[in-house]
Amino acid sequence: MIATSSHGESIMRYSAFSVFLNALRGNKSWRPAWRSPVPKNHYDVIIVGGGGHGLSTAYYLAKEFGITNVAVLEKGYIGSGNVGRNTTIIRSNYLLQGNNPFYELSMKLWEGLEQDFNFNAMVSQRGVLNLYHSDAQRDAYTRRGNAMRLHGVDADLLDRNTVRQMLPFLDFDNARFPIQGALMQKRGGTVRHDAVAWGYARGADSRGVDIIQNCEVTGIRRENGVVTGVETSQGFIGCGKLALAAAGNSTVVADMIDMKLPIESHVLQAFVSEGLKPFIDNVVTFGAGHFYVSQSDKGGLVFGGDIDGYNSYAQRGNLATVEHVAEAGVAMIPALSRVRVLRSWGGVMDMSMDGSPIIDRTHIDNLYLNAGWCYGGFKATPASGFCYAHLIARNQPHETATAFRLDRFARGRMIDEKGVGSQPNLH
Amino acid sequence: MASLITCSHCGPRPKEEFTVKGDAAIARPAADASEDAWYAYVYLRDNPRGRHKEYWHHTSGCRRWLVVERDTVTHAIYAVADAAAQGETA
Amino acid sequence: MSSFRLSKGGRVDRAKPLDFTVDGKPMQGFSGDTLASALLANGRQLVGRSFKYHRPRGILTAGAAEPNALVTIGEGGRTEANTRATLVELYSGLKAKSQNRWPSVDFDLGAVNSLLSPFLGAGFYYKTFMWPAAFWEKVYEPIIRKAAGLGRATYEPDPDTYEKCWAHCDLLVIGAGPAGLAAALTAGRAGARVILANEGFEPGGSLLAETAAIGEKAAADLLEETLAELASLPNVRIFSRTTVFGWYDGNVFGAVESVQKNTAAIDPNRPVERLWRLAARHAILASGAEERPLVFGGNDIPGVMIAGAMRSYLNRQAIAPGKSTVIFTNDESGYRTATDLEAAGLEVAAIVDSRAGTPSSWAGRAPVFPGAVVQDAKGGKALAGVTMIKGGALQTIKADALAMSGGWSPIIHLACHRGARPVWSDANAAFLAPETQDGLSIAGSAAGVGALEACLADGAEKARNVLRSLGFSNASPAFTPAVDTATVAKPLWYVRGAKGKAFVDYQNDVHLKDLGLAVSEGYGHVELAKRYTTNGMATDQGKLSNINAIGILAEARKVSPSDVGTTTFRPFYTPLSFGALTGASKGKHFQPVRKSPLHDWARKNGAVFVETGLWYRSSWFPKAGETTWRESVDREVLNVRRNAGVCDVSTLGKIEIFGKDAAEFLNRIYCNAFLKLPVGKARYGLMLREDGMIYDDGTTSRLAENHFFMTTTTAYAVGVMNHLEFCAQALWPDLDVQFASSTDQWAQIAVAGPKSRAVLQALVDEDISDAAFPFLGAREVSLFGGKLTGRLFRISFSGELAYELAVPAGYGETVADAIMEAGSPHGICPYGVEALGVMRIEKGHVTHSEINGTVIPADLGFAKMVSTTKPDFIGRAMLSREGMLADDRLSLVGVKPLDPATTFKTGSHILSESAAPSLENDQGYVTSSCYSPNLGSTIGLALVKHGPKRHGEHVTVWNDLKNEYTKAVLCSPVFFDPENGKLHG
Amino acid sequence: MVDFALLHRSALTGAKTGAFGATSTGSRIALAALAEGHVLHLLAAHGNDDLQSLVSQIGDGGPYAVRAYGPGQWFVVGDAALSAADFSGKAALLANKASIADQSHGRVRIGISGASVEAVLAKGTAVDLDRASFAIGHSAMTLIGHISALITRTGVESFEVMVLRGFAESLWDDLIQMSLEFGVDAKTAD
Repeated sequence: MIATSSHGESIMRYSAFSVFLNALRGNKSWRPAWRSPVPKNHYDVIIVGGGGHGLSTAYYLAKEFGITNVAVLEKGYIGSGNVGRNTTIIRSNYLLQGNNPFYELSMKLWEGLEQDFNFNAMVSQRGVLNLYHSDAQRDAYTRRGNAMRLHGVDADLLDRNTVRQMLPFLDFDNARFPIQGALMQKRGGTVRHDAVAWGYARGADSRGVDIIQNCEVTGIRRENGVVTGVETSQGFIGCGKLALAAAGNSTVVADMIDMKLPIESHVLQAFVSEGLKPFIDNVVTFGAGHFYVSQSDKGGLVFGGDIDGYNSYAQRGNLATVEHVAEAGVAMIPALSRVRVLRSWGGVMDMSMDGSPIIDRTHIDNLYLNAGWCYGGFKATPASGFCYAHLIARNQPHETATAFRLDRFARGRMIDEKGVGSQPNLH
Repeated sequence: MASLITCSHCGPRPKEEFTVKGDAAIARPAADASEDAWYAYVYLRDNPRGRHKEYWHHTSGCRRWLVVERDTVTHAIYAVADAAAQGETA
Repeated sequence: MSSFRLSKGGRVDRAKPLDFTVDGKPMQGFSGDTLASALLANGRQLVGRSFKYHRPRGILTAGAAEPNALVTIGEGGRTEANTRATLVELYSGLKAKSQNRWPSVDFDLGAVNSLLSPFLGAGFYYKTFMWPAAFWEKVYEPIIRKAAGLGRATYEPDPDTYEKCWAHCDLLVIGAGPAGLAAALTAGRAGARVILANEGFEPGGSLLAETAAIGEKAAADLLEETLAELASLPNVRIFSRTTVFGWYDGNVFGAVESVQKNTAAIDPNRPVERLWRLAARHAILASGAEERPLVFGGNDIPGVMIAGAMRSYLNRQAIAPGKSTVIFTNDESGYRTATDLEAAGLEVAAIVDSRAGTPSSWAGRAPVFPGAVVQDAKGGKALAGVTMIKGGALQTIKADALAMSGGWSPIIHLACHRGARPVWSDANAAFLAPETQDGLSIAGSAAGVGALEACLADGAEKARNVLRSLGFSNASPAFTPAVDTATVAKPLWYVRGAKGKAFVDYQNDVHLKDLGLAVSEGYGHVELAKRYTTNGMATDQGKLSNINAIGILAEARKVSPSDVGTTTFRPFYTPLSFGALTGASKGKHFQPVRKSPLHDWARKNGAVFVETGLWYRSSWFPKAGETTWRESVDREVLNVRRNAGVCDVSTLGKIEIFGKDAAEFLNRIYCNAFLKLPVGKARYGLMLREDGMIYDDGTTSRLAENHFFMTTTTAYAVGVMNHLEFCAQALWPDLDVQFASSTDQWAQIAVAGPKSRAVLQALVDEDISDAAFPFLGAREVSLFGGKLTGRLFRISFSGELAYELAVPAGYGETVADAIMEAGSPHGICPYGVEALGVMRIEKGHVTHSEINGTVIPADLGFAKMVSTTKPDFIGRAMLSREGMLADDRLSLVGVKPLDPATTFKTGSHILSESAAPSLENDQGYVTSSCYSPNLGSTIGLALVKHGPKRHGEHVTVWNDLKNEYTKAVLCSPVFFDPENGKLHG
Repeated sequence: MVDFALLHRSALTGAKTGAFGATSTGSRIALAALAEGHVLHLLAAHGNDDLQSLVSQIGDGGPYAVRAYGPGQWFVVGDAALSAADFSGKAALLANKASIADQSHGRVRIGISGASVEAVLAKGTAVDLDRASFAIGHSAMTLIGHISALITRTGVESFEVMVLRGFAESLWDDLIQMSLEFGVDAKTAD
């Protein structure tokens, strides 16, 4: 159960046996899940942002491409952004060719994740159901479900009776917008979000990556048109390649090199109820309002709705949106009325102009950009890291991420799942 | 933010009465402007952390488009002006 | 009643007994009891089981922070899980059930987990349950989920109602304890509009629970006088049973009022809860302070209680905590509890004070042990005694109750909802919030003030300052200044050497060692420790546990609490029901209903309605004998094409456009030309977004030189109006153009079919022959010999000779009836949106099924409509990008099955005839489809790569979801009357 | 020529009527469908925002005939239906300065009154209806719940609510629901 990592320190492999042995020893021999290293002077790759995407990028750089002289710089604690502040949903039910294979790659990585990084992130494929309430929504889901199946992704179009058998507690009898059926992806589900950050951090650390917390990037140094390193709250750190993965703060970092992005930062609220005995098995989204819900292993109903709609860097939302979400929740499940909501929080979303992400090189040769995840970044965490690592290591996009280009707007090649155009708050 | 926006015409009103559109600091280019200028107008955003101007429409009130200047971190509102008046001074 | 209820004292009304049940067992309490106090009065200490180890748990607090005493209240659709017994106002007929136990709270098999506790430390699940891979979801997770959770929610719908309100005030005072009352009185006397919100059912806060006198006056008397004066002030509103749960931007506070949670006899005319949005010019937070538990072994055994809570139960509800009580304190509060216990004739076995030196003020009987700590409490389902350590020596003290006080933490939750971070104060040994933020001040013990008199003075003083800033220059404090005589306890974060589990977060079973483990595994950051151990994630959101956890983390990390910092305070202050947040917007009232002026006309003609946005539209009009919707729709289509039909199109967006620059404005809004549209003519227009995609379409008519009438699609009516206003106000404010939405002013009726002219001519006074009123004519007409004026448009969605007649909405039904009557000899029938849809597909007319936000005009065959001569219009610039010109764009084409006996559905994808199904081979998709009774076949419109160039190509229409793979041919999207002969007929 | 009796159908014809809610006698709410006379939407031409005195001449002289809507926009309402001649006369008065959109059929007025009327409306609107800031004759376009409406104070304890015709019945139902705790008498026609 003691393995030796690439940097010579021993790390403890987690298993039922290790838990048992440690328990017998009074749980005194557990070691930190990752180190707290002093930053080196120079790294081959510096990743700005210790969230899910930054950490998974570092993990796959080390694991898949053997690039281990890597630092992940995080201004707070790791996972303090959206990977620790979301509704934990994973799915690959995307419509467009630019998105669909990428999210399916992500789903496949989720499916093998725990054994891969030896950390139980509680990947739970509970099934994701998107309810529809009109012929037009049914038709849109038919198109989407078939697009999924064209790529071998599981999808089922359920009729009203089937949905009613599965989820009898939805409002079938008194609804303003009656439920007609649902698009279901059985392989969709939930993951314990914090554990994703920790698992990737531990996996990256054990392969030699330096995870440096409380290290805020304050400037980007350039010489002769290339990036040479970053100024940070812990001093200057040099790098061969600089990879941005700053999510809601992407603009703030890009401003350091005067790069304007097709991104706005918006706040999205999410919520958790008091703990309940098993109430709802699947992830269910409402089609006649903004509401989606699942139940965590701890018993809380985790749910959310639409973004608040205005630019914000504050991790908090407004009451009107909270009410809007609750109204949709009760419209979908009348019995929720007596359930109490424990907590609301807000995450800062890097909303792109077509609702799809950017994983691309930039106008500076050794500067890479990963941004524009809107409110869909969590489910993308494995594939985002995998494809970003591929791009950084090979200098060309991974085959599933070729469409996520920064210049696609200028070229008229948007990937607009919702078809609402260049108004980020509508995506 | 924006539990209440003080409409220049109607006084303080709740967010529910408004539709928010986006960046009001960008000016629509002249018809013959370069494709780059148009691309920048349609797709690029300053997305400031701090002071920001944004279009809000008092949809369920006077139906005027307002330019709300506010802080994207503190959500403090500095100024609200009618978009047409804004256009005249810009 | 039991020996736990004292025979005298307290604020309960012994003349008003209340019957209730717990787990079916009948019990009795008094008016003035909470469920918690009534349980205690009935000798019921054990009230629940903990989350992980199923340890027996008793009532710990007397307030909102209660982590243990969670019960399920009510039955059926009124079942409420996880209700804090400490906040439930007792009522007759209340039914409570204990939770998270099986088979019973007294004998709970889940308690076996306690034995396994060494293996169930913080984060154990992250390290195991991974093998074999499939077992997590199939075996482990279901077991964990079943074991987790607290109460069980009902699936039954809630029978009760809720509502939401707004209220406005100059000053909102949050909390009706000493500081809050003083602030409200000060503001009330100054004439300000005041709202005083109080969480409990009785205002007073600590004045209710304390026996100390204020000056010459007993606390209770002072309270009574103050409340009487407040009640006499018309500018002061007291909201009882109202919890302020969130502070939002714009100085709006969210609050929830419990209206009928204190009765089993619900009045259906009133809500059970009411959500308040309180818009305050300023607020004073007077939420008090939370007394800290002490972390020692067995500190969760039923019988262990917070000292102040014990005092509250004693003084408010005359509850004896037990026969013999040990006080464990590092604060005066323990002594106050001891004083009150002894005054009530109860025994205090010992006062264990972790501080060195006996406070000189203690004059009671109980022995004091300074410099001592309780290391472990002993007992199972009830406390038996404690082990005290003094000077290294162990001593056992028998007791059935223990009061603990670890000092006080100001309740600053709300003050930190808008970004302010709490700051550690060594002087207060607590985290404080900034005393004044924009719109909010903090007063009383929430601001770190200790003594009662000082809290009164502080509330009055702070209110005076606020009022002056609000312009009430005559405001003067209602209470005189007082020196804060309270001392501040040096924190005792935990007791070393405890044998038993020392709980930090009771509900989640996080104990001292879990936090140590988190630190040693690298999760020492306060946020990581929270997430790793779940400390602070319980229903009390860390109200009791966070401060001790921070202290413990600080010691483990060898830093100060200030360096550890707090986790983030977020709404809600206490849990809030979905019902309250929803208000009346539920069931059929989830969204308002919008009805066409022809709704009742359609209903009387037998329409089947469909929800279309907020509207109800008529889908089809079944006739006797028709058994399927298709039968009705086919008949309607054939009849319109053969004779005539009437369709309600009132839901289309309608906008009156005025102004000298109206034409110029429209010319910039539409991609096609409008500047020279003649008066009396209608024109089809395509409106683009600035990114070049089609936004909406519709016809716009010029009724006068400076007056246009625009129609939009039903779905985009609201958006288009906003868009026009944006362009006029923000982009081109110099143009003289105004808009009035007139959607609701007009009943708009489509009359279509070869006989439509004959039908309409019977109503319309003017000549509407083809010569007098050709295709795209638009003008005001006189009806019924001058009785009515309407607007007539010769436009057609069906491809038939057709008109749309708009008449003032109140006359819509009359006119529709008249058309039916005039059309009766011609075989007219009403038709719905389904038949309309069939006919438009037959003609290849697009709707938002095709205009889906990703198509440009050229994609739909409208390339020639896009003006190349206009200098500017919305969307022009972005149309020249490479991707807009690319020849692999999806473009409009018709599709029909090779074998008319086969069919396909909308949403199916198009594959080349022999291509393997894959995304790479995907050629496009069917956007609309229907059965065409005129063609005797399914037909469809599709967006396909190189669509227009592929007419005649055989394809597979692929719908794997339904195992439907239809051989089909691509064709012109115009299936019917391609020469438009009928249209111009 | 079809000769047809021109029947005007009130928007609230099918709305529920009667006494609802609490059986109180003191502070009941009265809900009434008001006459569907005329509602004129006035829109000032560019640069003609200050038309207040002219606008008042468009009204029928009733005390609350003119209701401010937004900058350069007013509603002029009255109980009597206008003839085509009335209408063109008014339009001529405003020629080149403002346009009139006839909304007589597009907007519906509901009267609501009673001692608790402010408490009822506060369940819908965020506008501060306190008499000091919302005096008699004052109007505000706002949301009542999910429905936009123009609220006008017509008395110490009475308001008029003007709403789009299509939403009228929905708002009517909402107002009854909001009034239940006080008791409400809802009347659509005499």
